[in-house]
Amino acid sequence: MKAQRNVWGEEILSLARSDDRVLVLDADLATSTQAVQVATELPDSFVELGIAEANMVGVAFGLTTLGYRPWLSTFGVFLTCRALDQIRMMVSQTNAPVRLAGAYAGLLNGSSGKTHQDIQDLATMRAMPNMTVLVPADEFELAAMMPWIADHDGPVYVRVARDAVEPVFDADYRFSPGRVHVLRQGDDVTLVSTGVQTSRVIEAAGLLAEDGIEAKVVHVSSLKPIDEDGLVEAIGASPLVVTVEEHSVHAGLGGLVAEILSGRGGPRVVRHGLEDRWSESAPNDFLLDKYGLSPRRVADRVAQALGARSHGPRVTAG
Amino acid sequence: MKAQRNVWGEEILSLARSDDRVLVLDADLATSTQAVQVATELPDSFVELGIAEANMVGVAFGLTTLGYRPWLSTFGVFLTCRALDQIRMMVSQTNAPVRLAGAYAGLLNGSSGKTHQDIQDLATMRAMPNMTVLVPADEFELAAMMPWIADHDGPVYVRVARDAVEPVFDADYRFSPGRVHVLRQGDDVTLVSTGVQTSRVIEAAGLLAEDGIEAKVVHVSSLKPIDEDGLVEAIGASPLVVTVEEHSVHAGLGGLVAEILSGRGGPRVVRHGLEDRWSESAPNDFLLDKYGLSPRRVADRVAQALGARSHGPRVTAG
Amino acid sequence: MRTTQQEEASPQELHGALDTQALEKIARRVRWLIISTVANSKAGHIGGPLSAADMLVALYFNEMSIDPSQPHAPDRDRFILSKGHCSIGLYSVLALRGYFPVEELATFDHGGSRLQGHPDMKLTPGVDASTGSLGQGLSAGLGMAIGAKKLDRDFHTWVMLGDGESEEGQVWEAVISAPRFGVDNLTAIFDVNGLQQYGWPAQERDRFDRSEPLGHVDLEAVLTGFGWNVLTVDGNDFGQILSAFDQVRAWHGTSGKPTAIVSRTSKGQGISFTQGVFKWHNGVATPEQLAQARHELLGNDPEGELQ
Amino acid sequence: MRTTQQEEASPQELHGALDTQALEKIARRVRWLIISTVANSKAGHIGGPLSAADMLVALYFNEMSIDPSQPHAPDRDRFILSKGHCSIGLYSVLALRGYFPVEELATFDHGGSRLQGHPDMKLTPGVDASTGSLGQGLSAGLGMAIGAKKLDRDFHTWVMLGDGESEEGQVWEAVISAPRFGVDNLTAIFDVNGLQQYGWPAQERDRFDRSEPLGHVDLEAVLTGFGWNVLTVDGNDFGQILSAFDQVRAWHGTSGKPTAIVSRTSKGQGISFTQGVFKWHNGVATPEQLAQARHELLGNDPEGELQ
Ligand SMILES: Cc1ncc(C[n+]2csc(CCOP(=O)(O)OP(=O)(O)O)c2C)c(N)n1
Ligand SMILES: Cc1ncc(C[n+]2csc(CCOP(=O)(O)OP(=O)(O)O)c2C)c(N)n1
Ligand SMILES: [Mg+2]
Ligand SMILES: [Mg+2]
Repeated sequence: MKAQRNVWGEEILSLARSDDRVLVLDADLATSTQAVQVATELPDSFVELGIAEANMVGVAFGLTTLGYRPWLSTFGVFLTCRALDQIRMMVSQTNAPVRLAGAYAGLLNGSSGKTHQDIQDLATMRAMPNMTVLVPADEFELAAMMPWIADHDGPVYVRVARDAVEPVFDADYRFSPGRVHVLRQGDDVTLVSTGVQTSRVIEAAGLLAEDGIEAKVVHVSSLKPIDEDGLVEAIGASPLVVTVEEHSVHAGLGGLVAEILSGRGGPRVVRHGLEDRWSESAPNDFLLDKYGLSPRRVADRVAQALGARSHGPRVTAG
Repeated sequence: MKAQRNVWGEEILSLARSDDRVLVLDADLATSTQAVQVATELPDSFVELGIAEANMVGVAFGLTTLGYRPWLSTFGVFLTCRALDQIRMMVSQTNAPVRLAGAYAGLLNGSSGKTHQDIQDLATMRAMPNMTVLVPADEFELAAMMPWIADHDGPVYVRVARDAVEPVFDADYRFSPGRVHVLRQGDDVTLVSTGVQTSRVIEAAGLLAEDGIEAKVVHVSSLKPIDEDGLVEAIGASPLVVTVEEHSVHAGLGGLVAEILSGRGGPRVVRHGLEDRWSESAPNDFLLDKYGLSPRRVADRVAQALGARSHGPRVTAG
Repeated sequence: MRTTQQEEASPQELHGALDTQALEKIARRVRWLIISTVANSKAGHIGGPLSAADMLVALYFNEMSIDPSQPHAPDRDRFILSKGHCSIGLYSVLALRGYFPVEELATFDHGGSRLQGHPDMKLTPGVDASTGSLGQGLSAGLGMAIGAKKLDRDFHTWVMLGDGESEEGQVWEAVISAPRFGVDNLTAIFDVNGLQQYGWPAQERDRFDRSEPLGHVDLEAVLTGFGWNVLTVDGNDFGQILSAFDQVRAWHGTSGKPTAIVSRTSKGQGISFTQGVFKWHNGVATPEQLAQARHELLGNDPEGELQ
Repeated sequence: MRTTQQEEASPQELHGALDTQALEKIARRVRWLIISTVANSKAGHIGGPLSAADMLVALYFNEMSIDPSQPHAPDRDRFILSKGHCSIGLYSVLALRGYFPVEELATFDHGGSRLQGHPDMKLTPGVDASTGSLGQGLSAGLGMAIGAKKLDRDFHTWVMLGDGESEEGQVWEAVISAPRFGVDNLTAIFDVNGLQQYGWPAQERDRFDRSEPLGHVDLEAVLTGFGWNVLTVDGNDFGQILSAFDQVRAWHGTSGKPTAIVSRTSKGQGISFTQGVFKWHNGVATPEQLAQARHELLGNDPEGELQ
């Protein structure tokens, strides 16, 4: 069981060794993102740029005009929020092969709290033309994605989680863009999840099984592109879909699934994720439990949705 | 028929005259946004901050701590993209009463082209906790929203269109947050639209009627909060819903409607908006036509959706 | 401007309440609270809080007009920790100053705590602005200073930034625009401690040494060129700090310019094994290291038994 | 680095190809193309393109190693118009220089045109970077300069910024970091034309006059303080421009520092009714104004009949 950031550090080092188009650009977080492995082992492939994320994106674009394919090392939130305009104009609009490695995105960031949590990145990046959006489940899926990203001609946003989770895949995993993965069968409900949350969702499915509820688990790690038919097929005749994500309930994975299903008829969708609020700094378990992403809380939410299928009148708060 | 930006200029001047908490903060675009009216008539209520949108958001936050309720004057894209991190931490996370007046958002910006178009703002702002997201249809709705915004205790993002459209409402219009408006009845299809696009959608409904298709038109100007039940009720038993917006097809109004309906069962939803690509600089009519938002193109899309209800296999491009 | 919704209260005037010896003693306790609290919470920043500790103590114990029992008093001086990752330094000072019990530091970073990883003005008494994403605090302070001028309110706004943080462009947006507003009620303290989290390798040392974030910049010349008053001090020397504050007070309301204090410090200052070591940007001390820090900072000072 | 996918071609060396009189003549034609094209398209910027026209002409006709028939030649010098709203100035120069037909200017801003409102490197031959959202071009240029150093490629990268644009923090992020990389192959030209789009009111004039964006800043001192070579020129004087270029060329590959040219110009330069008038940031000339501009710029020059 290995943390994605460590895998990212190792893989980026090995990519840089074999491909001289690879550069790692750092915004003073190499020791957190693990880009430090490149900095110490292969200093010529490492470019420190200091705490200036906007400038880093522009520099990355400039480097692509000479054939380089730079990977950016910083926290996801300082890419997708701090440098969004730069990503938009210099990377997305020019379709430049810049790799945005969004570290520590989502809820879990080692007690840094809400200022460091990116719970909007999937919304923002999904709406960005030309952008590929990848959210790997575990160390193996991330490792398999990286050579694909390295070769991809356009920009890519990929989430890299801080902490380790129980793996979902193994060393034989092969990445195929757009592909949707059915990880568990079950007729009562389909849980659609992304990123390291999928590991916790599988655990939740186990909890549900103890109560006699059989949940299918669908993992979507390639939010863009996505095999829409594959998703519809994976969900099949499931009477209920619950999406689960370390992201706002608005406009993220849940939004994506709702958008796809709403074009097809199909089952009722319940979206589960961070309710529309900011969080706090605390240990991971506390956060997962309080904010509803622990296996237990996910299981409870699904049980509740299966029990109470009609909502009363509701105006969501602004 | 008056452009929203002119109405915004007049209304903000009158608000500033009567409420000394009102300040207008400008990032060197007062002559475009029409904040210039406050600058010349009421200079003490006007604060120029130059071409530095990130700083402007921080200054606005600082002013709220002294009881001010600042309105920001710049193009939407330079708020929701350039200053997203600042909005996130200083405005959204603190729930500060900053008013983000996103001028020229959407497709139409007087030939400035894609660098000035904000086609992601609804995705980004919807996923922002505490944020109210308003997209008025015309001069009357904007004018009616402004006193409400001025009194609202939290942050508000409001789109202000550059050019005039045929009004949808009149001087008697009263704004009520969350409310969904049924502007036209019709049993064959429901068109859900937002902002100044609604005016063009009503025209499109007229075109459809000529072909014997009766479209209901539902206008959603308060994306957050939104009366979810009201939306479901407004759509009623309509066999098809087509959402139409000057925004990416991903994660905007279409995403919102899909999210709400997917929690309720209900009709198939087709989302119409900017396909996942960047646009160009050109006159409005050219843009509306080429990018599918003219009444004619909207009408054609609806007719096509009604004719061909099942899609073949499709992988959306990344 | 209506200010009716705000409570009316007068903060305490403090200038010169304590001498440098008394301040040094408090600063040692603050340093102990920093390293011990982070050890207790098993995560947190060390080097930046330690370099800034003396400045924070001087501000809160000897300079700012504040009243810990009235953290929202309208005419209090404001302080913004723009380098928000150094929160534990601020929290330790606020606790000792009486804003909340010192015991509460034990909840730092814990779920449900008022003491978040990064300062949250909505939760912590005494925190005037939420920070954590670097580079944003000076803009907020500028807004407060402009507002005070508009409303004819006499308080002073202080903002502390890191030298690494000053690589952020937004800092310079605020620096460029501030002189437009004649905000001689605004002071930016640049805590130039010579290190950031990782940064650039040092030119002529081994690869584990790092170069100064602004080492190639003549910070005083730049700030002067942008139209600011500039003072330079050894920011770990209370004598120099207090003289600078005297000058700031003299310029308040008179100079027509914002003031920058270039505060040259050492990262990790005050504890032998953290000082100047870039890896102590953050970290958790071992029990042995804690014991050593305690000895170096408190010796046999019984009042050190604060936690 | 693999560069096989790039075509191999040598750009032309130009230094000193034309004298100042020839350049002035071209510049007058460029100014005419600017105001007439914008009038034709009924929207566009005027003041900024006019202030920058001489510098652009000097670069493209006398300084840069380029070949219009090979706009992607790997060793060409690069130019980035960071103040992208001045696109029509660049397009006019590129057209006269032979990158595309002058007639194509008539499509400026029209639907489907290769000449977008703001420069689009994917559409327009000769445009090296897409710009339009201000403050981003110097970062892109820094990336190109760093890349050239890494690959041992000898071209020079030029970036032009506005004085209003220089209020953007990202400009200063690039300024602060550039000296770290010894990029003496990078030159930033600050077109200090004294006006932005709206900006601050002038202190002692009527309310329709505006103050200079960087009027309170000692730009030379600031850039020097950040570690740059700094040159100041009258940017509407070809003699001074060419001398500055000589110095830049001498420093290329030798000085170890990036160079800034503080180019002091007038906004709207060269046409009597636009010069120094902030409202001519953008605008469409009336037929009478067009006739007057034409007379002032071209007199009876038949070669002026370019459009
Ligand atoms: C916008 C942003 N980018 C990156 C970070 C991550 N980060 C936290 S502290 C730090 C280094 C700060 O260095 P400096 O400002 O010198 O602080 P000090 O030395 O006082 O700790 C970094 C990069 C952040 N909090 N915000
Ligand atoms: C980030 C951003 N903010 C605002 C604008 C809108 N805008 C276009 S030009 C301009 C003024 C530019 O002034 P300056 O840089 O001095 O250019 P010049 O005087 O050469 O025209 C502004 C505010 C923009 N294009 N980008
Ligand atoms: Mg530091
Ligand atoms: Mg200018």
